[in-house]
Amino acid sequence: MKKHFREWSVAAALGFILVALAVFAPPFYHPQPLLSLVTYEAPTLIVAVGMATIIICRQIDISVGSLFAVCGVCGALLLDRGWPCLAVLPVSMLLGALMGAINGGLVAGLGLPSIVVTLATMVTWAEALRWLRQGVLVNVGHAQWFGFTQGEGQLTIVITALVILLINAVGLRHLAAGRFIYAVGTNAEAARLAGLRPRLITFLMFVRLGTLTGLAAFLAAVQAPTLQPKPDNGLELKAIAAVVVGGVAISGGRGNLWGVFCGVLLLTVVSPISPALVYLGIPSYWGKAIQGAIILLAVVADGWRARKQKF
Amino acid sequence: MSSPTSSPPGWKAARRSHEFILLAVLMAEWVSFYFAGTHHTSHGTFGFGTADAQADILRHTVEIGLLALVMTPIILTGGIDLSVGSVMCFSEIVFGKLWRDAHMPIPIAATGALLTGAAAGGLNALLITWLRLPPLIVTLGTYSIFRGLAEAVTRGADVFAEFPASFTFLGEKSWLGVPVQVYVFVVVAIAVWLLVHRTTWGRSFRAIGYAPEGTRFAGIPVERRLALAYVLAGTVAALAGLIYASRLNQVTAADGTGYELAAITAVVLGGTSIFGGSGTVHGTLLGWVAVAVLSEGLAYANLPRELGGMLTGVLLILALSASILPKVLSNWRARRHTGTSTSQPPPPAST
Amino acid sequence: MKRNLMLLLAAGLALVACSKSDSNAPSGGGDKKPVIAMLPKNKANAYFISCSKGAQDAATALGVDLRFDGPTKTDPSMQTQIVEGWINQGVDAIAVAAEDKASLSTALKKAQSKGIKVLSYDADVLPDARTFFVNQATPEGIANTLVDEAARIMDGKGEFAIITASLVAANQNVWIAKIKERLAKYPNLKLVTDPLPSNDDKDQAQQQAATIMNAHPDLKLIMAICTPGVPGAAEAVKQAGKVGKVHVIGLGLPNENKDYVHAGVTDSVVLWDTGKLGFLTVQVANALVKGTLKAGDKEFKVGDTTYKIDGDNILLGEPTIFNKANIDKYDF
Amino acid sequence: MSAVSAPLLALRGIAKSFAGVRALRGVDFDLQVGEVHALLGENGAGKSTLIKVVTGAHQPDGGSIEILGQKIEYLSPALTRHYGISCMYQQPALFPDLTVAENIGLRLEPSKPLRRVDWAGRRTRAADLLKRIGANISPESEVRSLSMPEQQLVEIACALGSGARIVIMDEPTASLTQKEQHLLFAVVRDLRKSGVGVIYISHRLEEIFQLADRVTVLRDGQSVGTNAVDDINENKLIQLMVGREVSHIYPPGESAPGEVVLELRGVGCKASGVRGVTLQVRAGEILGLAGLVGAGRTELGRVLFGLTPADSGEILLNGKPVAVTSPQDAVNRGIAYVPEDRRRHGVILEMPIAHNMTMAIHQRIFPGTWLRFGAERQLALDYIRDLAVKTYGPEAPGGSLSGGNQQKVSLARWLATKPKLLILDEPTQGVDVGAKSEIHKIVRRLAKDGLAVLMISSDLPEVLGMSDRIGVMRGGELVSILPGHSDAHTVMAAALGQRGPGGSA
Repeated sequence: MKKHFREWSVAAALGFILVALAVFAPPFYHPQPLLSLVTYEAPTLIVAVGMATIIICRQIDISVGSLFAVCGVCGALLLDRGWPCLAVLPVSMLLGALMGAINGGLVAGLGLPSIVVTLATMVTWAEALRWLRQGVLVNVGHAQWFGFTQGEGQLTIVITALVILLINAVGLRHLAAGRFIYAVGTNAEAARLAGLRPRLITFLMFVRLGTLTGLAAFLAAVQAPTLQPKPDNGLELKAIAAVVVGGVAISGGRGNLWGVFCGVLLLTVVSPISPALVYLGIPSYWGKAIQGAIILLAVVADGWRARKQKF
Repeated sequence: MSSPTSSPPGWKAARRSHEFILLAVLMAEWVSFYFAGTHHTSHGTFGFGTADAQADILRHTVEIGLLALVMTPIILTGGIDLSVGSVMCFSEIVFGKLWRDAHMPIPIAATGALLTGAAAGGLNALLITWLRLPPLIVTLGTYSIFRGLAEAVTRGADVFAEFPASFTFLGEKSWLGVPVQVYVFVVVAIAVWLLVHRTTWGRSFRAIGYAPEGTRFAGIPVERRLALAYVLAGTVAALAGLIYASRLNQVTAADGTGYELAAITAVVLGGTSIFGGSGTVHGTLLGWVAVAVLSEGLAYANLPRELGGMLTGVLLILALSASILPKVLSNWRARRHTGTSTSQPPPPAST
Repeated sequence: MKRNLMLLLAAGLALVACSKSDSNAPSGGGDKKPVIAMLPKNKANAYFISCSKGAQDAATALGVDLRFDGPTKTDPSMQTQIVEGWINQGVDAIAVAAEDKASLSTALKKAQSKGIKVLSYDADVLPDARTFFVNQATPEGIANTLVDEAARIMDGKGEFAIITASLVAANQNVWIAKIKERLAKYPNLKLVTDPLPSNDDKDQAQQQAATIMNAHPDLKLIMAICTPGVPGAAEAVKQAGKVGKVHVIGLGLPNENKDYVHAGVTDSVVLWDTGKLGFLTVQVANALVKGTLKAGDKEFKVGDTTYKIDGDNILLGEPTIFNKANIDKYDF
Repeated sequence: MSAVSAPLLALRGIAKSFAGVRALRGVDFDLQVGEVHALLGENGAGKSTLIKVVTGAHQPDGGSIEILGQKIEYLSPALTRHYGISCMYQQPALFPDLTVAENIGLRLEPSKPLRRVDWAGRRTRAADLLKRIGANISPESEVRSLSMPEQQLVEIACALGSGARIVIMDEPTASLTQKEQHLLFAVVRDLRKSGVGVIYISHRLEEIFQLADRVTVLRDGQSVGTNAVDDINENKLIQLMVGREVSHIYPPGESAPGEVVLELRGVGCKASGVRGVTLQVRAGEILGLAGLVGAGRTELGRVLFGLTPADSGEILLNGKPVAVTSPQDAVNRGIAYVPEDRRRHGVILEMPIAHNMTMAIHQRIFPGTWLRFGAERQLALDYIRDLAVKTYGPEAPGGSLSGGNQQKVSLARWLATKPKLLILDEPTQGVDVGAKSEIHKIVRRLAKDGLAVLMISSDLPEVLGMSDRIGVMRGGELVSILPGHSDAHTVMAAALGQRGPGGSA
């Protein structure tokens, strides 16, 4: 309990809001709008899972928003050509992996700072997408919800996201490979001396985030009959915020995916598009400010605890 | 053993040459756009090569330039400020509110905006120095909260517009053929340059960037120095906001979105190390102009504007790898060199 | 090494630009071919893509050089930036659809002072910043059609909400004013909230629609008065499982809404012929440049079609209502 | 048991250079089964580099490595584990955010990525190992929360649990207290008994005579001799290390102490564990502070410099009570502190020497905060000449200097403040012999000029040779003040808490 204090406090805040909603605004729990909300944010969860491990590995990737848009548009274009979903999915993931590999290559291979590398690739991919597509909507049409009904499609997406979370959370905790990531994040030199290969692991983390982003982009693309190419979707900061709120230390080596899960849920519940605010009588335009306050609160709480521990 | 009389290592020279190369890139951009984007007709000369076009390029990017200027000391200290775009926007909103809804005169409303910016910078500084938190996440938090507040205050929709001419001259008028805001920019640029390169404050920023603990051990008040950098950033962000509001004659809650990254791009392209310590203000200025000319010049040459962003990204990677490459190469060369030297018989070991 | 790399890059850049300049020399050469620049609110918006097709047809027919450029999202500052670029390039005419009239008008006045002909289409700017406004439909016409259609679907009573482009969009604001006037005729129709801005973004419109349905469970209709708003709202209704309970109408392109209309999510969309709007805009711009059209004229002839001029508004004609019965007949 | 003839490890002619500087110039070294082989040498002699070659952290430029007679073409940290080589580094190479059990697990388990982590197994193994070395550390605690000696114990546990045939220990006792040292020695003897070869690096000669079977001395990247411990004595070893017969001569002290500059009355600081220190330092006097690592000497220095302000007692400067709450305060009051960790705290390696030298006197040399490059350069040139800093000029970055010259820069920075009290924390740690004696002369000269000097040092001969009086600390307290001519035994006894003449424990 004490060990995972940080995760528990986020979970407690989430629980508190959910209970408050149950008492004061039971209509929040109407299944359909809730399912829609959760479906809409499921891709964010997948990206946050990848982002969490990147940050645990003491790197950062701010290009995921652009990667997401590029993968989504490419996937949608293929769907529009009539490719089956099962064929498009691997293409989207492969594309994401490739772009992740470029980030990873520059960071791990040349030893460049990840924040600047991903800033550069973010701009490059975003503008390339704008140039080539001019922001024109892509028709996904028949492939919406993979061609299932809406309910089935939404469930598929949510379950996929949860399965990804589960696999990664368990892997990160119970697989040696998962522990290697922590080792590299907390002390890369010690990891090298212990026989691990920090550069390779860092590289693979970027590839992994790219792959997950490709998957998330595909799951987002099939949610509507048309896809709007939006490279400046702010996904990178959304994912980083969820990860930070979820208790992952930006200095690497600390945190787990259950905290990240709570962080994503917490930010989802109070997001501007969530019905929760409306039911609680808060105008939706306060959503972003409340999210900001939660992020800042989490950050300050971390700082406060660290400060107290020092003395 | 390294002999004490060996010539100075190339680090300083290399940095100077980074700026030289950036200047060369800039000249290349400028010359190529001049030839590709200027045309002469019977009515006169039009396009990139006109003074108007040059003035407009400055007008359109002066806000990012201001943010890049004040981002430089922050990055020199090894920090970062993701909140400048949001702070810029929120200060504008405060300005609009004070002027339109509280019926305050423009100078007072503008002062209010500047104070808001300073306070926002102060909040960053407080959290960073007092709680010893990484600037990246502190400013990520303030980034969302100030943007969120801007949206909340305007209900995500309210717009302030139609400011009086006594205010819009700042963004729309020229004096001696140079846009008014450029004068403001030049003053800020000189001030920041002096601060960074000619005062003990600037010296301290570098020291903090290289070794925060070591700087504390030298008796330099690290917290106060950091606070100055962040408060300055907030204040100048508010100033940029005022210029932006004046240029477009409107204020919305979406203003300045993404400006923080544009500013960071200019600084890093200008040769400032993201880890802190080394970098110059004139480098930042060159980085800023190089990006500005690239993104606007393409339109004059009838090339897609998006190409500018792509080339900026590529340029950024090249600039970074260029500073790494010599190190990689020299290591490699050194290894080869000693590789040949070991072919001599090893000195006999005494037993 | 570093030096070589960067110089190489610079040289490459110069080469690209120079070679490009050769191929483009005739267009900027300043011969008799007039250059008409046309600014959409958002060049990615299907509405304006369809406009640009009509405009290109007119440009080809007239032998003028058309530059169609704009932001790829709602961005008034980018609009101003593009117009100022055109002024420096010395184009002959500028036609704009303004996101925000105040900020764009300043730039347009500068254009006028340099002898560039200025007109607006789709969304007007300040009257003294342009010669003519190519008006796709009278505000009354649009407002009355929409309100009457809403009243018909809602049986004359109930709650509804409006999704607009942005709160600064001039044409949308005029329409909203006219919609409110028309509501006097239907006292039982209740507009539950201020118009919700979507920033001409389908996803945001969808979010706004979802939110407003949550906030007002008795909502009967969503009226979207910007083209991305209609499919956005329809998708929100569909996902909320409220098809039939919440109706959707609005200003929308037939192609973007066919599926929703057939699925019964969207009842009807109202629009004019967007291609013709682009076509007429370029025609007017060309006539202004050539001097065949002047302020104060009462009508404007293109081929054998005559357009009425009301003050400084050139009128395109009446809007069409597209519904299940006729939507498949149109392709734009 | 394999044939005794083939040594466990044999290095032949190992060479290694960094950016053109030759750190190793053909070193021969061998290690037998069940042997403790000590490696000795001054700082920079190449010991750590040699170790990193053996652990695969550095690739040698030349020479060959044989393990049990088999030639090894390539080594990497991952491969050394396969060959049964395990290393305890000087700075514990641990993962601070992870638990002790996980740290030990990551070091000892196979590096196959796709296997399940046996958490329970990790815990029991960690608990076993820690118990075997007699360390009282919970396997569940995070390494971050451990003290330095405790972290070193975790390293020892790793070495013990590795089942390695070759165990390397790089200054394992540097941060250990007496009690933990005994634990370590027991482990080393255990290992030797079970046939493991131990390469043991230490500066402390007495340890070598206690533990080692043979000793190899490195000098300037070369091996200058391997001897059985029984065949050699301390003097001979020192001679090998330094290359000549030395009896380090300390500059004579002239006892004419002036007024009391600093007086402490029961000064304490809870945060850093300093308790009730009372002492006086006079102008012109060098007060040496001796004690074991962790006795609270550096902490006392930091209290006086305002880094961790005192929360009890009284500090008097020139007879007036003062509160020193920040380093700025200290500088303004004429207190200077030359810190222990030169590379992190003393000199900013990337900055020019001139900038480093003026860092503490910004207010004085740059009135109105404007930089005056001329004055700065002049000041730097003056100090470069005065202190005989070997460099090509004031614009050379601090990192381009040798350790001793860096220390002089650090000293110059503080002399420039014209302090009344100079606190030196390990002034000659990691400094070569020549520079060391120069620094000693400078310090003596400063004292002669009327400066009050408080010198913290773990180098006992230095404390004895330099000090006018010697303060001994233990457990955060000042336990005794001895006269300058005390002998080593008395000081050590006081530091260890044994009752000795003059000791008041």
